[in-house]
Amino acid sequence: MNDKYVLEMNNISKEFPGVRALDDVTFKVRPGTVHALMGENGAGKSTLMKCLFGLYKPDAGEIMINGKKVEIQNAKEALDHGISMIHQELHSNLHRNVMENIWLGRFPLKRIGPFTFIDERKMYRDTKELFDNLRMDIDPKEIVGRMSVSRIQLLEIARAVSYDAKVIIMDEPSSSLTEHEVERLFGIIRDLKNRGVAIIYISHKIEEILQIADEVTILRDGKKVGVWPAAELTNDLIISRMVGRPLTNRFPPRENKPSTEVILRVEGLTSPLFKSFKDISFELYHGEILGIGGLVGAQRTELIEALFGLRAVERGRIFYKGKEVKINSPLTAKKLGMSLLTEERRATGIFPVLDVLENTCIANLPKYVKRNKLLDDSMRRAEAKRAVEMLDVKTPSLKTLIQDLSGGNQQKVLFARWLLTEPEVLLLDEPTRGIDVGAKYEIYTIMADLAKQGKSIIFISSEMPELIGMADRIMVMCEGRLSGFVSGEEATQENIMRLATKFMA
Amino acid sequence: MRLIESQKIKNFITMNAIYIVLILLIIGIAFIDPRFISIVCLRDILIQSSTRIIIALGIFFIILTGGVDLSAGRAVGLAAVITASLLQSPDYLRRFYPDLPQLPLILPILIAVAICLLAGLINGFIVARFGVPPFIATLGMQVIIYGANSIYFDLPPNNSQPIGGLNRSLTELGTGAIGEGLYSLPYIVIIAAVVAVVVWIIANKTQFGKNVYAIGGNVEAARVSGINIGKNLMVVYAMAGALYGLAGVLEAARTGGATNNYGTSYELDAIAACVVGGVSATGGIGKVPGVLAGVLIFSVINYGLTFINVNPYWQMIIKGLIIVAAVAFDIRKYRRRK
Amino acid sequence: MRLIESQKIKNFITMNAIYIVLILLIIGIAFIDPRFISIVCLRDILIQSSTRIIIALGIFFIILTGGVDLSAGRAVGLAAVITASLLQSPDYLRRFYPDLPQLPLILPILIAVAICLLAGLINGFIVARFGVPPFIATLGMQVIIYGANSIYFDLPPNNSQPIGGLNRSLTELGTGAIGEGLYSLPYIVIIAAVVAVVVWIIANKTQFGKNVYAIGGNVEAARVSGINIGKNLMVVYAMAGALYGLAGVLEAARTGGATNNYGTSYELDAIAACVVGGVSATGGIGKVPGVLAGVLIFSVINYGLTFINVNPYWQMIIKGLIIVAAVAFDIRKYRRRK
Amino acid sequence: RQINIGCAIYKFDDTFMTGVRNTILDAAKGKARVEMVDSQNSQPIQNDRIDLFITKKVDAMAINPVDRAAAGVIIDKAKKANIPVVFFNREPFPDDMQKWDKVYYVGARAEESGTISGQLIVDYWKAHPEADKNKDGVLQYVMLTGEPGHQDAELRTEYSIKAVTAAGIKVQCLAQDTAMWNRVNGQEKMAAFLASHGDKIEAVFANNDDMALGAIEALRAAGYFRGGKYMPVVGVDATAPALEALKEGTLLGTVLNDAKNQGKAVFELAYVLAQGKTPTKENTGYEITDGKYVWIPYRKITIENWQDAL
Ligand SMILES: Nc1ncnc2c1ncn2[C@@H]1O[C@H](COP(=O)(O)OP(=O)(O)OP(=O)(O)O)[C@@H](O)[C@H]1O
Ligand SMILES: Nc1ncnc2c1ncn2[C@@H]1O[C@H](COP(=O)(O)OP(=O)(O)OP(=O)(O)O)[C@@H](O)[C@H]1O
Ligand SMILES: [Mg+2]
Ligand SMILES: [Mg+2]
Repeated sequence: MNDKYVLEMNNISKEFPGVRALDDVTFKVRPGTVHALMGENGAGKSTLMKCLFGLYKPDAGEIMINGKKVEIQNAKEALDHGISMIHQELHSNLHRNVMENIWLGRFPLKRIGPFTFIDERKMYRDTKELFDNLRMDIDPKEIVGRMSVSRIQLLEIARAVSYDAKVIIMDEPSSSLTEHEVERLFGIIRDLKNRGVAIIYISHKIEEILQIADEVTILRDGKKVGVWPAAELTNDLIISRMVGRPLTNRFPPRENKPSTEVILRVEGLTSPLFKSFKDISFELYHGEILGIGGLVGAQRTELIEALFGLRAVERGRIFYKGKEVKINSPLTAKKLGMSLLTEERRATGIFPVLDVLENTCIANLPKYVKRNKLLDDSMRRAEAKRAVEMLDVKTPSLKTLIQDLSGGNQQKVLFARWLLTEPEVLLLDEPTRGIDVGAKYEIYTIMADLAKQGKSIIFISSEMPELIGMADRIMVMCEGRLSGFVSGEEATQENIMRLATKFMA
Repeated sequence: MRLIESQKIKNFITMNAIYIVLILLIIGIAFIDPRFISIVCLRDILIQSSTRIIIALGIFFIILTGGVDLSAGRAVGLAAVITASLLQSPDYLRRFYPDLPQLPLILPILIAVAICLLAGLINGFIVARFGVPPFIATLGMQVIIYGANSIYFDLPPNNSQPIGGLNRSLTELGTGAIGEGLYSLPYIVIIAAVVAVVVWIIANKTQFGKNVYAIGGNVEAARVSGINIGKNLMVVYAMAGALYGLAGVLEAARTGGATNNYGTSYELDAIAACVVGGVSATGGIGKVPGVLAGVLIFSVINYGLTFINVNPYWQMIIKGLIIVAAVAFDIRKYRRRK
Repeated sequence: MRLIESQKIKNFITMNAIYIVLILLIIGIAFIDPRFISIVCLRDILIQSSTRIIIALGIFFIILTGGVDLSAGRAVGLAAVITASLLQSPDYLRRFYPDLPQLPLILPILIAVAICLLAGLINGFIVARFGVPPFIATLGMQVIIYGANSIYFDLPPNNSQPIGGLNRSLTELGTGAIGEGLYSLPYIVIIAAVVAVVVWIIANKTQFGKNVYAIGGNVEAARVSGINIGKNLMVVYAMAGALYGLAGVLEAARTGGATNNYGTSYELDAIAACVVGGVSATGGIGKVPGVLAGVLIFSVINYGLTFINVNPYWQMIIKGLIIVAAVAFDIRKYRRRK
Repeated sequence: RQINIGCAIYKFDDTFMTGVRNTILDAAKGKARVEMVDSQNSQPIQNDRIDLFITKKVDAMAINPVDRAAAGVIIDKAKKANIPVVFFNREPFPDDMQKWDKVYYVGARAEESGTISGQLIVDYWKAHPEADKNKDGVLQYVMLTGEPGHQDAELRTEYSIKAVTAAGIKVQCLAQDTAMWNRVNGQEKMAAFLASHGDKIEAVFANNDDMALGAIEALRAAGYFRGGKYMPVVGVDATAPALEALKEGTLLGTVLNDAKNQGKAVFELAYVLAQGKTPTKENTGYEITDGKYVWIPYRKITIENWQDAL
């Protein structure tokens, strides 16, 4: 292994009001390697990377690139120093097309007389070439807002790669990718490695880390725990070093007994959109955890958003507790006793400028209205506190704005929001995205508990182990159609995958 | 220890910048003319702020939802003209309705407020139902109200004459006070204070208030949370309309007259007061005390600069500079800590 | 087959709603008075749209960045007064500068444009550097410019008298045309057309233009892509300022005079035209042809309703209704296909 | 043949202009068609309206300019299209008036309204020695002006004071500020003046009645017009509420601009011109001065003659 470092971050500290996000962290990366950065939600991974990328200014510490000390004031300087970054929160302009997003800040130009214009043709060619090299099938002229989240994620990967950087930071690049696409990402990473590029890889998926990383640095509560060659690490070792205690099981024992009583029945549900779900029929039982698997673009999100009244339905019937219902707004769905944790945390989940308290209570306000029509503040605060503590959200206080929490902790707040409403049926769209192992276990425990109490859960996941580990039954979709059910016991990666590609050409 | 103290002070200043600006302004003017620190001036400023506070608090909710209301000023004008036309003394020569019997004070007020509430409701409906940007929906309402008000105002026998000779009961509401002399408390100030308290309670202590903040914070997330966006928006605009109506009634009461040009561009002042008071134009952020401070800053500037006899043109320049500086000073608290 | 066709037509209508509204409006007015369909009327409408197009295109970029500019109208007024004061005929009796020699046409124009550009640059600097919301920064600039302009306008010997007696070279620019008679092409229309083409090129074919869309679409994304937000914002506001300056020069040229009240509230018209033309007030979305259509819709309404002799008050009401309806019709293309 | 007259008002809902336009419409009944348009207090918009009149080939135009300096371009346009013009209420500069022979003016001399309101104060000052509260022989006054740069505002401000000094009275301006023509601002500015200058103020000038009435409200709130405490306030326009105030003794005086005669004269001139004839005293009923001007004088209105203004 090369013992020269392309990047050294020495003794970095960074404080935010109420939190010491980084405390004397040293982090060194060798060229041509994949260096994983791990830690629980809020451990400081993104903060460290933002310090490197010039988005935050560290309170103390120095950054060296190729042995030379540098000051990085903003993203442009980071890019100029050969550092590019895939951000944890998607950073695309949804109104513009793919190629404009990729080449933003460095468009290919041509001169006509004294003026410089954008060379659209070269831009198109370059984009095509980039995607061809990465074996991605994206139209350079497609408007980003019309693409699914996972395709946007692919686009961001392509953009980060296109900088020809020496160091590429990937902050949870795989959180919205299916396994198939993760494989493709790893192929790209190996190519980059061979070209001598250093990759900083952040993920909560330990399998991925063991598969791709050369070295692993682990952070806990803003402090560095240590750095190890990946070969010396195991799943359990990583977990115990991250969490500070051993964690024996990935999934909690499930004691729920799905009854034979149907709570939700869907018959022939079809979207009015041409390329969306068609003829979906299934039943959900009391106390059941139903997983929905499939590849990206399988229209799973659209289906459950339609169930929750967020999207129009052209045909089909929904029966809730045996009665036919029309769900045309989330309000109706909520009144029936349903909850939906959406896929896109930033777009449809958090209220960035409101604090943790408001974010936690917002869906449950009717419960706090006193006789005099005013809100019962002390009850509100007490319940929010309880929920936040139960999920172990790392936040300085309930008054902290949610936008100042780490990504994973934001997700936990959203989970807390829906738990407060005490739903009968929980719809969860990628509920553990961006959540660390410890917290994942807690969320699984909550799911298992709720199911045990007789609540029913539908959850979409692109992580097959999670589907297999948590679901009583798995419904698999392919290109908007239902391709089959697998029971939890019989589920394997293979038979899910087979169903997930059933209708593909 | 010392360091922490100075940090705390700095923090305090950042978080309360707008109130500090207000105090500095008052001190600055008092420095030039010490007589400014007096009950009379304080009372004048409060009186002049009263209707503005009511309007600003109406628009406050709309801005919280991420919207804007350009029809506010014209609604004020409409309410003033309606109230005035229905509440003239019977012995006044040029009455709007020569044969109208004497109405009880409350009736014309209710009519004026109800009409403005309806206009607001329509704004809200158009924004919520058709997705028309609030700027356009309320701009349309602005010209429609002004047109309608002008037609009404131009009706014979009035023919666009300023409406005067208002009933004593109404002018008493606008100019009277509880108590006498220096320490008397004008009704109009009391009304504004009551409105402020009620709005504060609605914003902070009710489900509706929380919903409004949520809609402004992230409308999609609010929808998913089961908030009825349309209904809430309609209530917000309607409530704002009612407040403009009330403000219009008070403008007529306070000046003892009305024309169709009452209220012209009050919406700009109100929006500016909100933004100066820390309400974010993109929605979701803002507090009632901030709005009050915003209105007071404008009133103090307007009154104070006239008080110390600054040339009107220079007043404008100074006013512009103060406002920009105040906001630049205040905004630091929202800047993302790097 | 049939179905797809009808779907296509529907789609075409949705995507081009604003142009369809424009055409329907023209047809509607022509229905009432067929003489409306004539070269003369078309020319009148184009002339009346010219300065508005220039102002709207200036504000267009600012709205694209998610901002707003309330100082536009006052900047127009300032430019008009400056140009007029520097370009009076030597034999005119009440000259602003009695002893000023005859200046070449281009010099005062450049001075006026440069001053407005500077004002815009300051707006941009305050927005970019201090993070002051554009609403407040430009509101401050609005009153400051108006104050300064009023002081200038009030200088002896002018003493706030309307400035008249402009040089023929200037009025010729505002009222002259290439060619004679029916098919002549007014200079002012040519200038507006050139500005529109240049702005279109800047918006669609240059790096700066794409950066502007990027900043409005997602400012964080733009920042992490290494775009210098501050610099771009400053250029946007400065460019807008320059365009207001040009518009002000043309307003003076067209009317042959100027006062400090020229341009009052033009910014509202310009913003409204942009929004009607499909520019999103939250930034990132909008096209130059849309802005042109937006301005033309307003001009056609104003001219057309006067042409068919509608009472001015009713004009307001009709105008309000048309604008709201047009936008409600147009906005459907952005509604989330559910 | 139907005669068409295009008439552009500077601001449609202006109180005084409403009176004028109503008289014009009344006078036109059965004789000609008058297209009445609004210039929205903006000269560029007025120019647009005039282009429209020319496009529609009206027979004559009656224009109430927004800025009198802009009359030059309007006359050029009219001359080119050979459409006679009657300007009214705001007088174009004489050099512009000379540009063409089919240009007329109907109106009052704007300066005169200022002069008369000054005289109202002069009369009061001379009749009431106690008006000089501090007995220094100097008139301490405050002035509420209209929109900055507005022609009438500037002239009224200037000539009202000129009239006082012309009568040999020394003056001192304690404060002057714009109240934008409206009653609300008049009241608020006056409140600030009172707080700042209190009893030093000996007279209040306002560029129009609305502001004067606002000032009166502020004065009333400060205890004036009760128990012998008085302040002379003058305005311009003679609006209905102003007459009411005259009657109750709070407003000292105002100035009447004669809307009826102005409107009638405007129509008669335009009507004669539209028929291709030259206006004379015989065919219009009004004296024509210098071949171009019809002067309708302002009138002083006080408690004695307020009925005349009804
Ligand atoms: N702008 C900010 N203001 C205040 N606190 C912040 C800010 N950004 C991050 N923090 C805090 O710093 C800590 C570290 O956050 P960071 O985003 O680096 O976590 P992370 O390791 O990336 O977690 P995750 O896996 O959930 O993304 C958290 O406690 C967070 O609340
Ligand atoms: N026409 C569209 N307009 C806007 N957004 C869309 C459209 N189609 C899909 N999306 C967005 O893309 C996301 C993914 O859509 P899709 O249904 O194709 O995949 P999925 O299988 O549900 O994805 P995932 O497995 O990530 O949940 C959805 O969140 C949806 O909001
Ligand atoms: Mg993170
Ligand atoms: Mg004296």
